[in-house]
Amino acid sequence: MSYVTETLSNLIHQTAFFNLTVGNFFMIAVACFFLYLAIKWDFEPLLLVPIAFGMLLVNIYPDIMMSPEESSNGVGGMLYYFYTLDEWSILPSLIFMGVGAMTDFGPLIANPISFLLGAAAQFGIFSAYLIAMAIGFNDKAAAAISIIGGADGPTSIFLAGKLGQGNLMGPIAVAAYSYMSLVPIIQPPIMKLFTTKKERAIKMENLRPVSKLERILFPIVVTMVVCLILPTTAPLVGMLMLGNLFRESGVVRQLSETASNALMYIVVILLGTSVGASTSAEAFLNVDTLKIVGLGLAAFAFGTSAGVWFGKLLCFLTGGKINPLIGAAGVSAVPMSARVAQKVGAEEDPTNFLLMHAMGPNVAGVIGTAVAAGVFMAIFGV
Amino acid sequence: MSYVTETLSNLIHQTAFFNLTVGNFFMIAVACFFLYLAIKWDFEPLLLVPIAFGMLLVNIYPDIMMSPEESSNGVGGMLYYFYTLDEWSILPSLIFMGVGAMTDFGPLIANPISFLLGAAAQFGIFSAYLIAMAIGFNDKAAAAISIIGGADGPTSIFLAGKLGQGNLMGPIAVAAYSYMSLVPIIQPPIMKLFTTKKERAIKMENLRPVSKLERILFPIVVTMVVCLILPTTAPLVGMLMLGNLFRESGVVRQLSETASNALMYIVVILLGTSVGASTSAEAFLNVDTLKIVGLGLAAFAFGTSAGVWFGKLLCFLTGGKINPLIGAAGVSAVPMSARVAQKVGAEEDPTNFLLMHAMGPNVAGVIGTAVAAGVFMAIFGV
Amino acid sequence: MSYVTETLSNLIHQTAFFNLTVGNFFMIAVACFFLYLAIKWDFEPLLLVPIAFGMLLVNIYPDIMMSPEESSNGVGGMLYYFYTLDEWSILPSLIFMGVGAMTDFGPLIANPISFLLGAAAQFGIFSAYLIAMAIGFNDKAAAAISIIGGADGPTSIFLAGKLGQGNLMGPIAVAAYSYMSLVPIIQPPIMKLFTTKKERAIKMENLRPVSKLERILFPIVVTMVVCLILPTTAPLVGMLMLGNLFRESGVVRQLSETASNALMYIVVILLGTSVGASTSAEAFLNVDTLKIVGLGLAAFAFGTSAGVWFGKLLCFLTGGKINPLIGAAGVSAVPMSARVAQKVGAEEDPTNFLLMHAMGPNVAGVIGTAVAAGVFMAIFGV
Amino acid sequence: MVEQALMNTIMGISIVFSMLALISVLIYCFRIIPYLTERFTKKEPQQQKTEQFIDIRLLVPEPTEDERQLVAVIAAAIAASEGISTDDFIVRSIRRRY
Amino acid sequence: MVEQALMNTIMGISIVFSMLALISVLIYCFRIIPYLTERFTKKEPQQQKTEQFIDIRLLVPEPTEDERQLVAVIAAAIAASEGISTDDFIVRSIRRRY
Amino acid sequence: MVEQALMNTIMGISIVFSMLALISVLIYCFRIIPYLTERFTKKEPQQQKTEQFIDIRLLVPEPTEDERQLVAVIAAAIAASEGISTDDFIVRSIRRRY
Ligand code: NA
Ligand code: NA
Ligand code: NA
Repeated sequence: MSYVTETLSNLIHQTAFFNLTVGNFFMIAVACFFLYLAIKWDFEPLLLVPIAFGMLLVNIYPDIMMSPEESSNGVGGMLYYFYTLDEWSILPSLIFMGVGAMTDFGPLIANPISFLLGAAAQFGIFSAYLIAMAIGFNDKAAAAISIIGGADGPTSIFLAGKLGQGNLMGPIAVAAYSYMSLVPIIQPPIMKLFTTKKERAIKMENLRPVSKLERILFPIVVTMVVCLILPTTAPLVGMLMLGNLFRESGVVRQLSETASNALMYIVVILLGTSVGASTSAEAFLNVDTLKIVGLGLAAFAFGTSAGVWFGKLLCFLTGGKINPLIGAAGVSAVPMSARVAQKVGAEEDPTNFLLMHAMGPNVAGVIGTAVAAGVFMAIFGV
Repeated sequence: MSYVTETLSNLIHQTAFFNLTVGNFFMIAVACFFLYLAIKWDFEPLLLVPIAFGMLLVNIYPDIMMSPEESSNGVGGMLYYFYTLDEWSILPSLIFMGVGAMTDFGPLIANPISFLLGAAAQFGIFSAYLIAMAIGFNDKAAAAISIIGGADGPTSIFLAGKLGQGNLMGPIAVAAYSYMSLVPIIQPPIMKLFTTKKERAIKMENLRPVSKLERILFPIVVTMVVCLILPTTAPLVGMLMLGNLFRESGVVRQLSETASNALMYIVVILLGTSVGASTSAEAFLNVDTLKIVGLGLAAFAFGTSAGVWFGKLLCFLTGGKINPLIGAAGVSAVPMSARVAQKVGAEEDPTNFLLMHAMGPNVAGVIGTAVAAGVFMAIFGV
Repeated sequence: MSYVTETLSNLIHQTAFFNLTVGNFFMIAVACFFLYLAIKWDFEPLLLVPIAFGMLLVNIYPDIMMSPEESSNGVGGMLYYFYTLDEWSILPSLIFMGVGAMTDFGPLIANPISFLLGAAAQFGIFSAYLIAMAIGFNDKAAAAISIIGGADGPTSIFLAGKLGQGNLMGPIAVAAYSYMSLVPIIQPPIMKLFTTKKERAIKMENLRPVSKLERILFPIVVTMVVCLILPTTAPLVGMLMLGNLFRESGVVRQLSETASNALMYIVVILLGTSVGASTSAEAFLNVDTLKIVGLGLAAFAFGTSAGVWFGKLLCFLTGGKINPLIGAAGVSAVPMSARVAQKVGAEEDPTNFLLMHAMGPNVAGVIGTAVAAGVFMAIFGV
Repeated sequence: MVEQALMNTIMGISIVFSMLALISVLIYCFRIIPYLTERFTKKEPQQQKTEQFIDIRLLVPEPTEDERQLVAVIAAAIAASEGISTDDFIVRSIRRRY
Repeated sequence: MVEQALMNTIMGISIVFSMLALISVLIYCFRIIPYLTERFTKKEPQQQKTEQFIDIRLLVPEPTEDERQLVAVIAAAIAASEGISTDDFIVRSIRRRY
Repeated sequence: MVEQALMNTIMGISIVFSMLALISVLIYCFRIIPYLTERFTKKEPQQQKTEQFIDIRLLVPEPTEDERQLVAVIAAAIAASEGISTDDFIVRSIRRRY
């Protein structure tokens, strides 16, 4: 009979109740809350559903992220293997390839001044970096955190991996994707605060048509310029542009289709669950996470402001031909912040269609954030 | 001229005829027989075609499963690398994600008493375990073999991997998938043996409609309950439920589509060929394989019987509202055994539609088998 | 202030301009030229676009191919990991599975004498091998190079990997895919040179219909015969035939669809970029590459000639029932060279439809080249 | 050994039953959800969604020739099925993916 | 060395020819299959399949709104192509995958 | 430390601006492309393509039953949308992939 007693005792002691901390249960609640946000309120569900589920699983069964070295039989946890692909920057780069295959850079090519608006919005990153340093983060951690302000999830994960900030990857990714879905709430008040009614009502000239050849040259030129000056961005920018070349070349429709569909969503599942699984209670529940959440918000706010102000400057320089609202789209979060610009503009004048003009800074912001990440890597000699 | 003689001699000696055993040729014949069953008679072709082809290849060219350590140049055989993903439980878990994305748990939510029928059918597993122990298998081997009775291929492969029974994985997988396709032949006589004409003719009440919110909560609740009590099932049950959440949340249609289509079939190809390749003659042709085949049949028969008898019990307790036939669907083999219940019922009364009622125990059986696997892991402290 | 000076100096020194050689810049130009050929002139764009982009990236940022051992933090370059899958022969084999799932072997089954034409065209491989040896390549290198004449990219990559000729993989792959797209230019003059107007105008009898059972048996029989005699071809020929079995069995449509679509194009992306990335300036810019380019052309020319001459022989033996032009299709490059045969034939007589007859030697050439690769592996005892 | 196996069996089947019974009870409680939902449902009917849809339409600069033909085909088929003219409605957007 | 290469070449091309000739002969024998098949074909014409089809239809609880529209479109197009009314037939199931 | 961070910030934002300004200028020069293209465009309009299309059609031995139906459906819909009879044109090939 003692066998039964002993076995039952073992059974009970292997349940999660005997192995989990209060923090784990709190994180399970957090995961459920994120699922609620993603499913009920459409908060970037493509990423937040897998991330929240990874969060759920790792806090119920921490061994799902165990490395082979820690394990008794030399086999790691399932999500550990997916996570390794994040650290090797394979998954973020492949997502960027899919993004490239889905992105129309036409509006940016038609109006290259948008690049400057995309650059201005990266100011949010650097101001967050400064604050992060001021409140005690070390150099690399501050850089990894501040990139949240770029509103590009894959870039955030890529940089955190490259700078060796794996322990911050969970909070950073969660903050990045959460704020990206909050763009329609965060941006409008800032945009209205810094612009006049008249500025918001400015109508912009139609964009010129962009030829196929220009569309094909664009990804090649951007790859060469960015990667020659900041070579470490080659996996990220290179894959983004390769995806776009698949799209625009018109001769490899199957690759374009695969990169932006089957391959991308497979990668989203692997990346989402594994990044979510990096938010175990001990890695997530500390004051740093709170700071990261605050810094992310600051980065978004500063980025939006800088975009708008630079838009105002361009408006002044061009004699009122640029609507400053499109500057806010420079934080990227494609295509959400472009839609926000459209919406805020249409509130003043429903016949004002800013969307296509805002797409320029919007996609420029993706390149801008990748460049900012490259600058950090270059400064830190990574 | 001696160079030519020597080279030709080498050439002849590297042919399979000089390196294969009689067993290999026998296995090649077995592989062809399984191809015949799969292609001509539709025996679970999605799995048995790749499995049989893996069987064919490994018995012609054993080095296709060679590990890097055994090889001269540090490069393993192609199927060895796929097999590693089985051992890491990545492939079975990803298949379960696809299964989850394809499964409608609505009938189970509408009639949760089906869970008990899904539990009863797992009796087949435990009786096979007992017999396996009695005829000389060790604890873990017996458990890995008995899970065949659960009629869930991925769970069988998952458990064999976790319990370190890689040498039995080939026979177990082949037996599991073969019997799954034999369900329409194995089950009906047993079902008819234990039920009266009157019982089989019982018509069940229509199922209540299930709201979207219930469908969304279901995977989350099941994940939490099962994984908190049996954490080691997290990769399997978690992925099954994540797939179902993709499906039911309605906000990540692309992930649901990818998980149940491109990703799942890629995984099926990798898992099928590599599991098939674990049936080299020396691993497969021994008396253990025969025992496993016998035990699998016993497990299916006992599971079906237990399901039917528990159905009869519920029928009695509910005053004849439950048709005992649906109990047989608890062995899962989704959706085959539910169709068998429908068919056997319709033989008594063609206007009796049991299919939807049988789907409840059917999908409950999937969860039940995963729980049984978790119990074994917990008992053996894996 | 010295911090700024120092950091800026570091920044400037990490740019590609300070790390790249003249060769790298030359290779960047070559990459752009290949992109031009692929996009503007439709030169095998599915492979050459990713290959050229990999070439571009590795010559801008060589660390993208760095192995984990060379790196400071134990993480290799992104494309290094993809390249490993080439070396393990996983990617070429999976592409062959997709090719099998897309290939109709019906014309070959209907007219098995085509096999001999497929064999004759492999003469190009062996003559290139002889020349390569004569101009100073070692045995294995000569074999790896000569296989270009088989006009099957995946086989070339597979053999180069198996023979340990990774340093030649870039030039070989680039030459193979370039010449494959040049088939419509290389072949016609040779075909016309060796045939008379009358021979080219020969009309062939209609092919007999091929039953489903024959189509199903074909991949199984070919796998068994080829792999029993040349076991090392099992990954390549086995996967080719598994893909074809998926297609012809008719019971696993999803696997056939996945193997020839999502999975194949994912693999094409990974293989293309990583093979392209094996063309760093130091690996590519040497006299060997020029020799390889020349040898590849020779191999194509000899293969075409041999095919045509063997066609003439068969024409004579059958009393004029075989049009010698279809012999040229034996170099494979499916389905390009079959179309060339059709076109050259139609030039003499527009009502002459050789395409279906040329498809026989065409797909036989794929098997023939795999056999030739297997013979090399057997001779060298790999 | 077999005795131990017997105990494992008894424990095993008991745990499986208890677990599934527990889940069964929890799921049974789901019945209350439709009632709760009904009581608390006086939300705005997803106005944000519609808005977003319009935006997406604007995002598409101009349909390619392929898409134009597809639109024509679909429009014709819808018209045929609804018994109305193709002038009565517009196919606004064909979304392949999100 | 070159002599050895020459021998390799001769052996190589000979083996390739022999192999493909061998397969060629085997495949040539396939010709007999249609005759054999014809002689032994008196099987029931896949009754099981039809049955399974009906079951699958039953499995689908209710088509979603999207699917209903798709059914209408397809039905209209089929009707148009066959010159019959949409009342003359039903689109029973749209199966995306197996 | 914070001073160094400040310098990093200034350098960082400057480099980002310079980089994007540089690309901006390069892309601005793309404007010249349409003019250059127009001047040099007197090429044959892709004759090779058409030819290839015909070949592909020949490659397909015979449409399966499924495809035949699909062709009928598509033909009917096109006919309806174009206001012409299905006899006026043929659906030559339905290509799923390249
Ligand atoms: Na950005
Ligand atoms: Na089961
Ligand atoms: Na070939």
